[in-house]
Amino acid sequence: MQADGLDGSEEGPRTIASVTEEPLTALDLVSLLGTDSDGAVVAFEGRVRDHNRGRRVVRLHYEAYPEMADEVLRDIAREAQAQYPVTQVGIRHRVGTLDVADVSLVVAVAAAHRDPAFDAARYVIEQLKARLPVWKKEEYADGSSEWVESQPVEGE
Amino acid sequence: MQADGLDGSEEGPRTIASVTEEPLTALDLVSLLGTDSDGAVVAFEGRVRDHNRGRRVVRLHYEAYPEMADEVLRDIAREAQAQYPVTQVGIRHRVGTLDVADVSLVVAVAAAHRDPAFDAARYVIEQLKARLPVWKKEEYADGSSEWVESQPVEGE
Amino acid sequence: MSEAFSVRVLLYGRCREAAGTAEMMVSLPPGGVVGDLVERLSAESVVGFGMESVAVAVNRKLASRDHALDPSDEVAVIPPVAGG
Amino acid sequence: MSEAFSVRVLLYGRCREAAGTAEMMVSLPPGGVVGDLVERLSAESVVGFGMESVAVAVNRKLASRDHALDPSDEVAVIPPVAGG
Repeated sequence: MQADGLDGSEEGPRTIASVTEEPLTALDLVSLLGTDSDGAVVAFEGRVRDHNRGRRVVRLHYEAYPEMADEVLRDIAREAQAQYPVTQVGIRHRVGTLDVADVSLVVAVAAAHRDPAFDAARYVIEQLKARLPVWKKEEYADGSSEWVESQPVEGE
Repeated sequence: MQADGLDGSEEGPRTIASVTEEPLTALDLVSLLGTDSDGAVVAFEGRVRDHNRGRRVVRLHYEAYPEMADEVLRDIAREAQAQYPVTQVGIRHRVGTLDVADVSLVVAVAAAHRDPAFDAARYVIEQLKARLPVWKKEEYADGSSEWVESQPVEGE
Repeated sequence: MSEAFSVRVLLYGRCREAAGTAEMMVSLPPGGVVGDLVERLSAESVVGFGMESVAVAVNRKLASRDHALDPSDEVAVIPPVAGG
Repeated sequence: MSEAFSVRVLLYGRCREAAGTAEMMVSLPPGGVVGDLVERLSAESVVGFGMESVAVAVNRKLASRDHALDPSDEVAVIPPVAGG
């Protein structure tokens, strides 16, 4: 959780994958990724919306099983690197209390060409939504709050 | 070309579209885009690769018809906003001499949900590759150079 | 395990709130498996909202219901996730 | 136009290099259209590499070959583009 989760050399395959309590922006990853042979970097920011399922959201609380989450993020990043012709993948997921418009997730992928960079970024997001041990409690304008549990994890 | 090409209010539809001689990064657009109802921002950086079609590239020269290019970028941004449920679109294309790893293009799209943000970003890139009056000359390691003209523009 | 034993179980999200604690010791019968653990937690209302939607990680990897547990395992209950 | 006239033509990329200038005046016959302009430029080797791959913008909008030109138009030759 504290570690940067960074490995790989500057010009080789690189993976950055971690959950963090620090504020996130896409820049954190975009500026770190890419080799001279990469023509494309795709980045994604997930942000806290002010509404969900018809209710007005004022705040979110993200909770992780951090040791497992870091491993799952690294697994997903490496799967993306194995399945698509991309060079470097970065993923950071924030935990703690987030306000509306705060960034909860950053994914960035560098590749020689743009199509695999887009495909790999979407793969990463879909996989982490299904597998990442992170939980989210929404706090609403009326003072109530609720766990949002969209995705039962598929066991073995 | 000097103008920011920015219009729209903070919370409404916003379009940023211009060619520029200034260095670019995704951050320039990502930090400007997004409303409180947006859960997703997708950003793309096109960067100068050190190789193309088997040759070692050392430098690129981008040339634009700037007045028309700004109009085409604005058209494309508005088409993306009309065709996909996205709120804000930003596009900047650099002109002038670029070194390897320099950013030639930044596209960013904000939306409530990620799928349309990804789709709109790809739409923007595909359209500008087909329509934007920008030309590129590659300079190679052996000292030679060549115009890269991949895409005849479809007239009316 | 040929004797009854206990494992330390980490709880998150809804399960943590239901249990009122982020961590608990759970007693299991000899040869206790993940499925036994889930049933025990269900009986104690920690996963009362639907046992079948809960996964269990053993040493940070998802484990099947018939996975045999050991007192030294790091066990975690994984209710439906909501990352992103 | 019932008389011969000239238009100012902006040149880019390969066309600019072939012409040795970024801008030139091109004379056209009475009623001259975009197609006449392209033929004239081709005869002068400005677009010698392939007339059919060249588009023409009139007042910053793409124009068809039969689009009638006016001396006040801002005309630009658009060789195949390579943005991105």
